[in-house]
Parts: sequence; structure tokens; C-alpha cells
Amino acid sequence: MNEFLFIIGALITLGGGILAVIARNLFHAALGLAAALAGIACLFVPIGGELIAVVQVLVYLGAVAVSIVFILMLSPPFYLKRAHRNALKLSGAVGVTLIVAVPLFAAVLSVKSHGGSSDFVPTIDQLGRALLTEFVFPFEIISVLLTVAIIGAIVIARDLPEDDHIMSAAEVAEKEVKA
Amino acid sequence: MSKRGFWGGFWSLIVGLGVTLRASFRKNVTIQYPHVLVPVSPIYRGPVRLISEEVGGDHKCIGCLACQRICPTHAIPILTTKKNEENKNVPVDFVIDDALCCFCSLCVEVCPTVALEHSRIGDLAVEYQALLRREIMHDGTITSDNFPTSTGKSGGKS
Amino acid sequence: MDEQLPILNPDGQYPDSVNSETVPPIVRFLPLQKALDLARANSLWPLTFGIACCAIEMMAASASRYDTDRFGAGVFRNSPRQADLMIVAGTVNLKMAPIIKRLYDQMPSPKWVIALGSCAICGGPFEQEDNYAVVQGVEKIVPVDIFVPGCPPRPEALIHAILELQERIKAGTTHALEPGAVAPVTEQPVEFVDLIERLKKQAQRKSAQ
Amino acid sequence: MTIFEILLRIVLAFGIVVTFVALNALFLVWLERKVSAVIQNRLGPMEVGPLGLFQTLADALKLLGKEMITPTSVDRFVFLLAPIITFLPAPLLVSAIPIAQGIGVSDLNVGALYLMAVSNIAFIGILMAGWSSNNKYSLLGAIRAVAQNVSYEIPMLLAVLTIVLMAGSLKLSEIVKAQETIPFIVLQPVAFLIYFICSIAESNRTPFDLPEAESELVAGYHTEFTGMRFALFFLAEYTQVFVLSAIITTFFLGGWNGPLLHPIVWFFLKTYLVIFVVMWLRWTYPRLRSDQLMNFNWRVLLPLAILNLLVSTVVYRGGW
Amino acid sequence: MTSLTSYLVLSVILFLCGVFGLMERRNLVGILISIELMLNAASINFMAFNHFLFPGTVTGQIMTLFVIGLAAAEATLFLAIVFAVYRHYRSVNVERVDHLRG
Repeated sequence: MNEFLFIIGALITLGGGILAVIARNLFHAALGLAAALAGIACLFVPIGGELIAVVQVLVYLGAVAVSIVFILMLSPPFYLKRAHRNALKLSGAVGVTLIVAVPLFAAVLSVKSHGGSSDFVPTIDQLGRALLTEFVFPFEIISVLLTVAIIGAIVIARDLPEDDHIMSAAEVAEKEVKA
Repeated sequence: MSKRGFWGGFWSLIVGLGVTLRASFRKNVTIQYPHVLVPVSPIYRGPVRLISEEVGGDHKCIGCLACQRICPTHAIPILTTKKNEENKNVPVDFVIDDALCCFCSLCVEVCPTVALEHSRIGDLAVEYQALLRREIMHDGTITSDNFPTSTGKSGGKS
Repeated sequence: MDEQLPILNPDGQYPDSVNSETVPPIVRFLPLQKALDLARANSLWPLTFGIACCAIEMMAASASRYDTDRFGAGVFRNSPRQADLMIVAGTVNLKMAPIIKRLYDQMPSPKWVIALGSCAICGGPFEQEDNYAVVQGVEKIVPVDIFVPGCPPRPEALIHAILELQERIKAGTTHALEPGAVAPVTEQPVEFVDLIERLKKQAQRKSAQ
Repeated sequence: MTIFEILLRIVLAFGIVVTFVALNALFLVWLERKVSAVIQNRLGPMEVGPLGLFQTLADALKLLGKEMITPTSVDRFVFLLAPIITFLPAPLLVSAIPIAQGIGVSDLNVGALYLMAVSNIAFIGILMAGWSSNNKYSLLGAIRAVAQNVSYEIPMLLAVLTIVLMAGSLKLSEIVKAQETIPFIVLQPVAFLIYFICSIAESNRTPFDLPEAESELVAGYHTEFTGMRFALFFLAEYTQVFVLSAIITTFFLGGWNGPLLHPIVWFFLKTYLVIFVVMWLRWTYPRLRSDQLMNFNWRVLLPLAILNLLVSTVVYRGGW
Repeated sequence: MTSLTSYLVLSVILFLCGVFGLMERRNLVGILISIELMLNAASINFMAFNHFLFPGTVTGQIMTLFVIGLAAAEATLFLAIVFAVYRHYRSVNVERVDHLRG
């Protein structure tokens, strides 16, 4: 069962990830991201992360991916247009990727799994206790960060010019009468 | 928030539910039409027909063309000849086009001999428009007083 | 922006089935055809679509006293993509004609049309040669299966039309279109350009006077 | 277990669940039409089968036989995928709900959160449907649907948290077991109300059916979908109604607990009762306006949910 | 199949996808998508190391939770900034956003 989940999850993740970076249309890229996030949630289940998988789907897929897609839908259509593929830029990107890839693969393949896998699945109780004892400080920081992020986002996105609101018919009439 | 405030609005939601619940216990008003015929008003104006006893029978039309002249939609084309021995008009072809008729009843009112009347048919649906053009009279004899027949399971008169 | 808009109707064209490809329905073999016809006959979803006074009778037919839902024909769909039956209820103006044609084209096959009332059948009170405003019968635009005379017809007449249509669907004698087929218009179709031409002529005549 | 056995089991379970979902949705559509008819003093479907019971079967068969139109200007791949993605959560959700003690496809450790999480997948499907149709009505419908769903998700989660707090577990069967004596609707009426309102909003039904508002947006995000593709949206909607009722039964009405009758009977009895109430609401209330919808969520439901969570923490877990 | 190496290889591939996208995309939202991919690669690593190297502890899982929380905050702010940038420059191409003072 675990292997099955891993294979499914890996396929979805890789497909989604690759789609997310090579899709010409940005909407497709966002959908690829969503697929990758769902696949990663699938991957978490075999390694004892049921809760994390569910949270991944809830927060990442349900909030982050949805809001990205949402922004794309609200935005003017040329958002979605991809800049013309430039051979120089493309080769640059491939080069950087390869440069990053070599040490990473070297590092990954040198890791030896000494402990071996175990069937230990942390309960929600354990996770909660750890969160509120050992990791209470970062936890609080995260909560403050989230609050600040929400307020900041509202402040940044709210910055509308004065005359940019949609006028009601009455207001229009009033304006015309004045003018 | 409305004038009644939050709780007033909340209460109105419950009142609304009560209204629909009470409505659902009321007797339904549906008339199961093809099985049960719908009662209509006694002055209901259905498609116009020429009063006659039977096919090939007698009729009161004297071919005065009053109905043809008054019809606002030209739904009653009549062909007459003076072949009568008293040298009076006699209808030869009498047609009523239901597709054009707007059921205004002017022809019935104007007819000096009360030869026309409104039938009480309320349901009429046909496959071809040509079927709506009823040739009531052909060559001076009434060929058909029937309304276009249909294959439908209904066809009842109201 | 100088960039081309890639989505949202790039050339202002509304997507319709005229420039769309069709996929044959999933179930398409003979033994099931009978059952399919029965199902189609008993589930005629009309398009929410009323033009004039006959629409009031159409509403009455679907309301409590007559209740077309008894025959499965009470599910009024708002999108032509999901409707099977188009009830043309009222006078079809020349200006409205292209829209009706488009709605008909957007409906998926098999689809049926009921012409409700004199105006939809042949122009009714507005029947006149060279009428500048009213289409002389919706038949000139879309193929009609059932004609319901009346001005306006009673709700029973509409129910009768639906029953009649059910019989015809079961017998397989409707104008229902197979996917990809071209609608057989029984009479000469209205040329929409005519309106402009006529208006021009009218204007010329006026200026001449 | 070999991989084929696993595959077989998954396919089998999925098949059973999808069959149940489809049949149940057919029944629910019939029920909806009957309930609406009763409330409007009509008869509803009568002619097809006894009391019109086969009406929805005829509808489904007809939709199968319909032509499937793919407009040329749509985003093909996304357009084809959207109905499937929207329908996908329905069987996934149904399979997580415990019908009775030990009966149910699976009883997850994190069941309560799983239900919340999986229903999120449908948003992506709705967004895909609305965007790919290349139609302004679809786009507006999808935007409204997702804005509404994401907003109502928050008080909904808080209400679920209250229930989890009461039961002390995320496992659905444990939550039901915790209600053996008193169902949570008695102890948590506010949470019940919040959850009920939010879940109706999540399933896009009247009075929250802005995404499909007929008078404004033709048919919302599924305007361009024909035949079976449209039927999948329809199935998804009615399954969502069933799922929301089943979840309310599990969380608040004590699940399968009940005297005399068999637990399964109790479960379905309660579920269909909630379904009836949902339909009753649909045929009673008019549609909200968009700003009313959002205001209600952010100004009433969310503070109420937070307050409820705090108060119930103090009352039930405060220790004094 | 479910070994540490397979998870790590997967995570590296995902990370490289993110790097490639980051280098190649010129659109702010595209860049955000790439960053999310990289963050997810990191959380796969956390989970895998926790499970295979330190069984019995929950540190990696907690870290993943933090990553998810951070990503949510980051996405919110990023999208708000995208809006602001678009409103100012009428473009979301990063190469056009080159003024320090508004």
C-alpha cells in the first residue's frame, strides 16, 4: 500500500512540478503547482505524516494554490502570456539548474539511511504537545507572522486611488449635476 | 442590518420556514390535465368554427364576406360565387386559418346569420403549420368541421 | 497594452457551436436507441426563454396549476448548452432572430423546438408581406417540431404540445438532429442583411420625399 | 499484498462508492423536485414510473445520450478535466464517513480534518471549469464560487475544531462514540448553526447559490458544459448535499446512535432528515447579494465561531 | 521503493524544477509558483529525514507545519505585492519593475 501511494504521489508530483515550470500558459502552471501539492500530500502518507498530508491539502491546495489561481483569474489576461522564449535566457536557466543539480545529487546519493524505516506514526497528541512545549516560540512567531501578513496584504492591496471605486447611479447623477 | 436588527432578521428566517411548512400541508392545486380536463370560463373563445350539424350538412353562411372583411389578421379567406338561383352569394371555399386567428371574436359578432361560433377547444398542437389551415368548405359542401386530429394521448375538449 | 489578449474572446466572438466540434454521444447503439428515445421523451428540459406575451402562458404552464414538471419538462435550464427544448413563446423580431438562431445552434443535439402562439408560427397579427420588423414565423430561422396556435395559447395547449412532442420522439419522427447534421429549415431562411437593406431603402425614400 | 490486490481493492471500493453516489444523487434529485412541488402545492414528477420515481433515471439516460459540445475557443485539456476534478472529492468524502460501528470504507485517524481538506479539491475543479470555458459568465461564477467557499471555510473549520475539542479526537468514529449519551447539537448549538450555514454555502445552494445565479450569470461555472460533463457537476452538487448532511449527522446528531432501530437505519434517517431541511431552506429563501454574503461571513459568522471556540474551551476544558 | 534515497531524489528533482522556473520565468506569479515548488521540496526533505533517520521524533513534521504556515503568509503578501506592482507599472514582468522609488 505504501509503495503504491509513493508511486502515485511521485508521478503526480513530478508531472505537476514539471508542468508548473514549462507550461506556456500561467494558468496551466498554477494547475501544475496544485497537482504537485496534492502529490506531495500523497507522498507524506507512507512516511507517517497523515496529519501533515491533510494540512498540506487544506492549506496549500485549498488556500495557497487556490489564491494563486484566483489572482490569475482576476488579473488582466496578458498576465498569463509568457514572455517570448529567449534562447540565451533559457540556456542560462538550464545552466544554473545544472550547476545547482550536481552538488545536490552528489549530496543526496551520499546519504546513507542508517536507521532504516520504522512504523512509528506520531499521534496528533504528540504533535500538539511538541508544538506547545518544545516549539512554542517559533509557533508563536508564526502566528504573529500570519497576522502581520494578513494585515500587510490588506494594506498593500487596498491602496486604491480616490476615484477608482465603482460609482452608483445616484453618485454619477450627482456628479453630473455638479459639473 | 435591517431595522429589526439581528434577532429580528433571525426570527424572520424562522417565520419564512414556517410559511413554507404550512404551505406544504395545503392541498395541491395541480390539475392533472391530460387525465382531468381543466374547467374554463363559459365565455371562453376557442378556434372559430362554422355551425353545422355534420359533414356535408346545412350551414347558415350566406357568403356576405362580413367576417372576411372585418378579420384583422385575414384569417378567413372565403371564395363565393353567384350560382344561386336567387342570384345571391353562396360560399364555395371557406377556410379558417388558426395560425393567423387571434381569437378576437369580431367575425362571430359581425355575422348576420350567426353562422360562426367559438369552439371550446383549449389544446391544439400540430406537427405542420399547414394543418392549422382548416378547409371547412370545399365546392359548396362542408368537408370537415373537425379540428386537426393529432396522435397525442390527449385532445380532450375543455 | 500592445500585447495580444490570449483569452476572454480574443476577437470579441462568442463561442458557439457553429465554430465548435462535436463529439458523438457516448451511448449510440441500436438496442438502446428505444430506451434512449423514451428517456429523451420523458425529460425535455426547456430553455428559459420568453419573448412576448406567450411567455406568460409558458410560465403559467410550469407553475402550480398546470405543472409541466409532471412530465419531466419543468426543469427550465438557463444555459442553452443544457437544454433540449426551445419554446419560442412570442413575436420574433428581426432584431431578435439572430439571437434565437444562435441559441438554437448552441443547444446540443438532439434538440426540439415548439412554436408557441400565432406570432411564432407565421407572424400572426403581424403577418404581412415585406414586414420590416417581424419574422414571419420562427420556422424561417430554426426547424420547428410542434406548432401551437393561439393568441396566446392556453397552458393546456403547451402541455398538449409537449405530450405530442413526446409521442413524436418515441416514434422517431421529429426533426431532431444527429450531431453534425445541418438543420433542415423548411422554408427560405430570413436573410438578416435584409433588415439593413430595407432600412437603407426606407431612409432613401424618406430623403427623396 | 501484491500491487494488483491493492489495485483491485481500490478499484472495487471506488466502484461501490461511485455507484452509491450516483444512485443516491438520482434519488436526491427526485426528492428535491418532490419537496419543491409539495412546498409550491404542486405534484412534481408524476408520469414516469410510480410517483415519477424513474424521472431522474430518464434524465440521466438522456444526458448520457446528449451530444457533447466542446466550443473551439475553450482551453481543451482543462475543460475536459474540470468536471472530473469537481466530481472527484464526492466519492472520496463519502468513503471516509462511518455509517455504523465498523461499517464504512475507511475510518481515518484525521477524519474530521480530512473531510475539510478533500472538499477543497472541488474548488480547483470549479476554477478550472470557469476559467477554461472562455466565457465571462463562467468566469464570474467560478470567482464567486471560490471566494465564497474559501471564506466560509474558516468559520466552518472553527466549528469543527469545537467539535474536535469536545470529542478529544479527530477520528470520526470516536466523535460519534463521544455522543452516545448527548448529541453535540445540544451541547454546541452555536457550532451547529455555524457549521450548517457554512456547509450550505460550501455546497453552493440557495440562499447562497450566487455562483449559479440564473438571473445574473447564465448557469455560472458550468454554463458551457453539456451532456455527461454537466451531469458530473450535477452529481457532485447532490453528493455534496448528501455529504454535508452525513457530516452534520456525524458531528452533531450523534451519528448512528439511537434506540431500538438498527444503527444504519438511524444514520440514514438522520442524514435524510438533514437533507430535507436543506431542501426546505432552498425552497424558502431568496438568494443573498454578494456583499451581504461576504459581510455575513466576516462580520457575523467568524467572530461568533471564534467566540464559541473560546467559550467552549473554557467551559468544557477549562477545569473550573 | 519507499527509501530515503527515493524521497530525496524526488525532492531534488522538484527543487531543480523550482530553480529552473525561478531563472526562466519573467512573471511575478510564475516566480511565486517556482518558490512554492522549492519550499515543498524542502518539506519533503524534512519529512523524509524525520521518518528514516530519526524515527520516534516529531521535529521534522513540526518543521513541515511551519513551512506550510510560512508559505501561506508568504503567498498572501506576495500576491498583494503583485497587485500593487501591477497597479503601479501596469505589468508583472520583473524586468520592467526596475525603479527603486515609486
